[in-house]
Amino acid sequence: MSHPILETRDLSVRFGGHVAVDRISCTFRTGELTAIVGPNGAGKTTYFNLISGQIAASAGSVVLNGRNITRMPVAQRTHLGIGRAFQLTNLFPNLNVLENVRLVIQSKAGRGFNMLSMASDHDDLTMPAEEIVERVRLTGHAHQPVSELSHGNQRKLEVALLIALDPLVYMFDEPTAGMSVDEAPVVLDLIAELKARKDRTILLVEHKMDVIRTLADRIIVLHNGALAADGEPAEVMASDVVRDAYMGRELEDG
Amino acid sequence: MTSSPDHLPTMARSSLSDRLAPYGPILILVLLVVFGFLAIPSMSSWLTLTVSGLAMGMMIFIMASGLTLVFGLMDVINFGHGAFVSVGAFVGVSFLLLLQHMTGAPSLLLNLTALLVAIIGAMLATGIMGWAFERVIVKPVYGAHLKQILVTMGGLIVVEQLIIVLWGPEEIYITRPEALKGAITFAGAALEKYRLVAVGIGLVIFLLMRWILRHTKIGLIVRAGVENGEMVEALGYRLRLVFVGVFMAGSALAGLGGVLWGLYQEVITAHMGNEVMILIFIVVIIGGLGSVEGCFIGALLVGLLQNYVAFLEPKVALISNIGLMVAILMWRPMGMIPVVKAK
Amino acid sequence: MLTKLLSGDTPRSPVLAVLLIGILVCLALAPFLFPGVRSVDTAARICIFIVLVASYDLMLGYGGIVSFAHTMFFGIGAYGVALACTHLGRGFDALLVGSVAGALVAATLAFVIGLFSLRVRAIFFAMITLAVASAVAVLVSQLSAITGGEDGLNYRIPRELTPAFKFADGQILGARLNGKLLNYYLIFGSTLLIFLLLLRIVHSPFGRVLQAIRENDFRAEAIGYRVVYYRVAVTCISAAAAALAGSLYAIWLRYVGPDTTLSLEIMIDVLLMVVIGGMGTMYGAVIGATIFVLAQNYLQALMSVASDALTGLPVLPELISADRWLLWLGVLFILSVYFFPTGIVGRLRQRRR
Amino acid sequence: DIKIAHIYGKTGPLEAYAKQSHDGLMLGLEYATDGTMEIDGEKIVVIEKDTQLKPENGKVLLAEAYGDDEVDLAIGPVSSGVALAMLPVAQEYEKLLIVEPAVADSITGSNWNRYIFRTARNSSQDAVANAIALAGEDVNIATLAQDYAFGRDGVAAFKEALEGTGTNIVHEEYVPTDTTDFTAAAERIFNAMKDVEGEKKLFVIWAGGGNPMGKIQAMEPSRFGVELATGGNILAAMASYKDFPGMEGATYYYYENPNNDVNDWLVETHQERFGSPPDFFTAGGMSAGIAIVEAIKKAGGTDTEDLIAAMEGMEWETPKGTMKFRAEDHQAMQSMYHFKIRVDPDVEWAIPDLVRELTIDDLPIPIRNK
Amino acid sequence: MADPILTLSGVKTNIAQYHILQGVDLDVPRGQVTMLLGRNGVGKTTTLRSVIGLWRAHEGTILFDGEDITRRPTPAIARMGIGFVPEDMGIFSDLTVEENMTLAAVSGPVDSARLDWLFSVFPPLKTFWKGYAGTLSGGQKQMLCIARAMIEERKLYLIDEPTKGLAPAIISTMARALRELKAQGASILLVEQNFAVARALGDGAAVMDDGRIIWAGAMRELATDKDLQERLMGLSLEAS
Ligand SMILES: Nc1ncnc2c1ncn2[C@@H]1O[C@H](COP(=O)(O)OP(=O)(O)OP(=O)(O)O)[C@@H](O)[C@H]1O
Ligand SMILES: Nc1ncnc2c1ncn2[C@@H]1O[C@H](COP(=O)(O)OP(=O)(O)OP(=O)(O)O)[C@@H](O)[C@H]1O
Ligand SMILES: [Mg+2]
Ligand SMILES: [Mg+2]
Repeated sequence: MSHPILETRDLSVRFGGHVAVDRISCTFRTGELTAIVGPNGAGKTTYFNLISGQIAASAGSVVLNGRNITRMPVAQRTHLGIGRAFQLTNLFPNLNVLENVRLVIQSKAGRGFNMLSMASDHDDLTMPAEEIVERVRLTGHAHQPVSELSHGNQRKLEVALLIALDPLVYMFDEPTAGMSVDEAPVVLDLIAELKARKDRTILLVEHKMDVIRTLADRIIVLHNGALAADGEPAEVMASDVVRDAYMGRELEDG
Repeated sequence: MTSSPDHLPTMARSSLSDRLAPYGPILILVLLVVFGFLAIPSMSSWLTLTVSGLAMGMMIFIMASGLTLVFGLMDVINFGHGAFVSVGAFVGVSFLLLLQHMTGAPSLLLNLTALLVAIIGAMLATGIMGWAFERVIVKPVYGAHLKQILVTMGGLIVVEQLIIVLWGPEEIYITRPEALKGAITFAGAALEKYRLVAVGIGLVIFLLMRWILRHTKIGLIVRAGVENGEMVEALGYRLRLVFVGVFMAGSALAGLGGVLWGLYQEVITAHMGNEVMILIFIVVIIGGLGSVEGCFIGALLVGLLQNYVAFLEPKVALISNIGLMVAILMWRPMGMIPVVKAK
Repeated sequence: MLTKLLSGDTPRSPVLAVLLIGILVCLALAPFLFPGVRSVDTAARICIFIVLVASYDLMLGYGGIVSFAHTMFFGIGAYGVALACTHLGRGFDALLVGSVAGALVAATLAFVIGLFSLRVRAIFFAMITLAVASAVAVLVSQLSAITGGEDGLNYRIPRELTPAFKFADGQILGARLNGKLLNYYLIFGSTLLIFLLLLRIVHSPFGRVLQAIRENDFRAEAIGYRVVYYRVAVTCISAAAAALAGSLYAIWLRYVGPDTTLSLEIMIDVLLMVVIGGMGTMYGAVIGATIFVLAQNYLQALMSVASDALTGLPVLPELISADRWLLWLGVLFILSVYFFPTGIVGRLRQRRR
Repeated sequence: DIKIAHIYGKTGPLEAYAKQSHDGLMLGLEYATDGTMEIDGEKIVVIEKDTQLKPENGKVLLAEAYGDDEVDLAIGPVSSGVALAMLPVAQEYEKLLIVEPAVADSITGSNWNRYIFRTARNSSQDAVANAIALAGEDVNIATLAQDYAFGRDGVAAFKEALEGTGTNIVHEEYVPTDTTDFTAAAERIFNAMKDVEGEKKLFVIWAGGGNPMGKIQAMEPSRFGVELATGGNILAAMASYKDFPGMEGATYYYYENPNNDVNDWLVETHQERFGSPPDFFTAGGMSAGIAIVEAIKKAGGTDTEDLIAAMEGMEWETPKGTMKFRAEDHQAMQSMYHFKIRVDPDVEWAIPDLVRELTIDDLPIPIRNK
Repeated sequence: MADPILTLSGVKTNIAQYHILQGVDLDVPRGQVTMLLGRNGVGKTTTLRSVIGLWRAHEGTILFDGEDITRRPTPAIARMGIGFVPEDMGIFSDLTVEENMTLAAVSGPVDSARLDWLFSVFPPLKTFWKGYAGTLSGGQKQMLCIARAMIEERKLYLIDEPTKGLAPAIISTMARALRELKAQGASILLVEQNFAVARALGDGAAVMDDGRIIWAGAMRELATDKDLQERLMGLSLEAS
């Protein structure tokens, strides 16, 4: 594992009196896949929001590549290399699948303010978009508006947008929730592929233990907004915090 | 026993400003009155201006309350609201003209009875009109703001023209019922009698609306229905019925406002409702869409500020309302008491 | 080549294509096809409103920004030309200076308003623009020494653009060959140019971003577009285009006044034109403006014919009397939104699928 | 045929005025031609055009009337803003425009051109007449007007007319045009007047709706000895004057005030046709109609230059007595009526009893088109 | 077995011009938990929505408790005793948790004993009782949505992917809650992607593909027969 790329220092946020993220200090390295677990409402999504900028921190800082980005707007963080897929699907519902992906690639290419050329002339944007749609197996739906996709397929597109953005730091928030058992592997394989590239940092919020077991290099546990554990998967999974606060009893057959 | 993990979120003490925040609007109102007191040299002028400002605010509130109800609960921007104000005024005034023997008599009781009849007539008429309006005009455009603006604008034009067809193009001049003319002088200040009646009616409406919204499910159903109508139906509520009902109530309130406003102006025209719309919108916006309390305080603020400013520096009165709106939106971008918080 | 000119946005419906070509031909040859003061004036107004409506559609239909200040920008352009003509004297330089200054002022003002208030929720932005627009109207009325107040300004434009200038004798197909004709073609040419430019903007990568922002601004930000910048940019462009439309109007009318360029009524007309034509389809502006301006000018005449035919019946003639034309315009308002929820263009294109 | 265009705001907020004006015009033509609607055997044809109160429409409709319909002259419009936009068109086509009933001074003032005549009164005539009606030694006047050019000009003309009459202007109050609550304005006025000695009057110049009179009266100005005063209005509006018995002012027309044959005919015919007495703007319309017929007769045709020559200095009979087009600015000089309000419960409106007819000679109206 | 509480026969549903359901036949037995399984996009959600009347079946009939509800309006269907948990959760984010729950109690005020039971299953609801539903975490929203459907006793619950996004601990308590519901006599039709949950809860199961039910039977049978799983869903579920 190489140098740290992303770091949060005493990062906190309050909503009214409620401290949703409580002084989290943590470092993430390039090539590493960190799974973030914790009970519902522990602050995982909020932690993500703080890193990617959707929410302003009450205290503490976020440092990317040695640069303090705590006060930067979302779009600028995106250009610096923070990419995010959302827990609740969040797409452009009346645009078609391909256009959704194309927009991401156009953003990356920095052509948003190009006003005098025709968008359809930019083949160099369209082709990679088609390729990514293919990779998440949505080619058949490429020209369908997103609002007509089933839930599972919308989840796949959500992931596709992040892949199209190809940031330095990938943040997945429960990417496979609501995906059927035979479709989920498509996404998991993509994540595994990314991990194999070794030049990207991946943060993954997931509730499915089997996924974590196979993918994670490291697990951090959030509880009540605070960092409760951090370490090797096996070690963390066995710890009391996780057992008590998170796993509960195993499901018994009825 | 269940095995749910105990999850107790960490709580921090909320600061003074956090705890004061909900009272902000009221504080502003109080501050404004105090400011008026300090800035206006003559005590009697201050009293006159304050009371009449509050009364003016109350009349604006009555006209605006229907809009904020429909706007906030149903998310319908009704540019045709002004038409209901006009219709209310015309129907109400027609009743009053019929009951001239009662309004002309110098008896407060007879006068108020006539006024009550006029109000009920106007509210019935505008309520029914609201039903038709909802059915024909608004129903197809729920959820589409822009189309609502246009369609209701079209409705406004049609209603105004129908008023002209029915009542003729001339302005109708009227005088207030005999016992409501003139003023009561108190400590050198003149408090118009009519305005005092308006204050009474306004307060009753305010309290009634508050009670209904807080203690019945109607408010919930409508607010939820706007966000996700399918789900409300799937819970078992006949949403359409509730929507129609709320729209009718909003319209009837506009009609009531119209009667009061018409009697205040002492002249009614088909366009009178539309002429107060900008003021009404300002009140609804600064109050926070859909908040009856906000609308109430906002209306009082507008009424007071207008009077103070017009007294102290008439030139500034040209833009005092707009200035107030911009200032409030800078302070709270969603209005003073936003109903819609989450996003 | 043609598709390139249209930025790839072909009508995609035979009926629409016929309509658009029809309108283009009629406008291009209006002075010869319909000679007559009123009809040429109507054609010129259609042109000017096409620009105005298209610029509004850019902001509304593509940017998803509801503004009530569009006529303010329109008015700024108009007053720009009027003031330049009043103070710089009669000449083409005055027209140019006035138009450019108007567009710049409009864009700057849009920039300031946008920067301050595009962060708030859409409906609030709409209300703020409404407030600013009415404040500007008050200002114009108050500064009557400069603006002429409620009475407006009459001024003189270059002689070459007025009926007094005859560049050739005689008539062609009933059209007098005078400066008015030149004036008309100045308007028509500018309209065509600005419209094609707007069409291009809409289909550029920039246009796509606007669409994305309209759909989901939150996500647009998250994939790296600074939403505020784009919104401000589109507001500025749209304001400048509206100001140009205003300048054209001022050149055509040789008069400006608050009712003519600043009133909320025009704002509503513009909204309606956008919606009748079809939001988010530039061609909607053409269709919407044409139909609406025609209705505004000729509905009354049509109704008086109908009403004369019905004399003797009860109530009906009263309802159809030419004086009640507004009533029917209102009904038209409602019906058009009812039956063309996606506008005429949307409807025509849909039928084809 | 003799073609005349009547271009006016038939629809919109001033619809009621428009109708009166048009009825008056038609009655005037009828009266002046003895019911034949012909002048020297030529039929008079009136074309109506609706400006919808929009200046730009006024412009193009007038151009259409001159250019396409080839009318001999045009009349209108109701609103001053529209009139001002139309003036240059008359000059461009070199044809006559008779302005009726728009009142702005600048129509026969700074924006005038030689093709413009006006039968309507101008604001100065209103202001001067009111000044004469209110003036007196030891009279103190406060004014209330709308805060825009029209209101300020009106007050300025009023003040000018009061100069040298010994009347004091104590206070000038201007409020936004759309004001509905007059409490603050009234307080300011009361504060300014309460310590003044002598007769105290508040003169109100107000155009459009939101009439402040009743609202100020409700605040009981009599506490400070202040009386309200204002000019005349249409009958419907005069209903609200019932709260002001004894109020004095000057009006442009009330059907019982003038005493002449034309007016008698008008009142009788109007009652017969419409079941109501003629109103404020009916008289003006009729004056314009008669003026046209007289001018064409005098000029012997409809040539514009002949008409101008005939009309400059022309005197003719109207429901308001003899009017005269002043040669310098083509403004019709005419009588105004000083009134005092009387309330009769059987009449729907308050009656402005005639105190004195202010004739052309009584009214020194400045010439402002130079 | 006794008559089923819900019977779909030959239900075909179109959305716009797409034929989504192509003839669904399905029985939901009384007092049992029936699992509806299948790949993404085969029409599971559409089936549930057709039952509650949010989308209309163009052909076929839907019988609930012996009555034909195919053409009834949604509120009427709901009031016959059906609780519905939609896939997108359908929480009212502008309402507080309390208001969401109050609204869901259609027939009167909230029963406090039942509420306490729900609090014990989903503790965060109690913590955030006065908070706006829109500010809840993803999993908390999911809890609210399920609790909302359970606030009153219903004869049949239609639940679309309830465990999506829930932490394992919550999943197991929720499973308990569903079992308790069943013990109270309710019937449940459950769409589920988490096979462990499906196996633990389901009495019966139906597998969909391409807008049709391609297999229906006892859950136990499906859970133990790997070949069957392979054939129906194209992979072995045991792996997960
Ligand atoms: N509004 C719509 N318009 C057109 N097609 C739609 C619409 N909604 C859903 N579909 C299509 O209907 C099919 C079935 O959708 P449905 O949501 O019922 O699937 P599902 O089985 O619930 O899938 P998932 O497990 O992903 O939720 C899908 O192919 C989807 O693309
Ligand atoms: N905007 C907000 N306002 C108030 N409270 C908030 C807001 N956003 C989040 N919270 C609260 O912060 C806590 C943490 O929420 P968060 O979404 O981060 O949880 P999570 O760990 O992602 O849970 P899950 O696994 O259920 O998605 C929750 O209790 C939630 O109610
Ligand atoms: Mg989360
Ligand atoms: Mg589904």
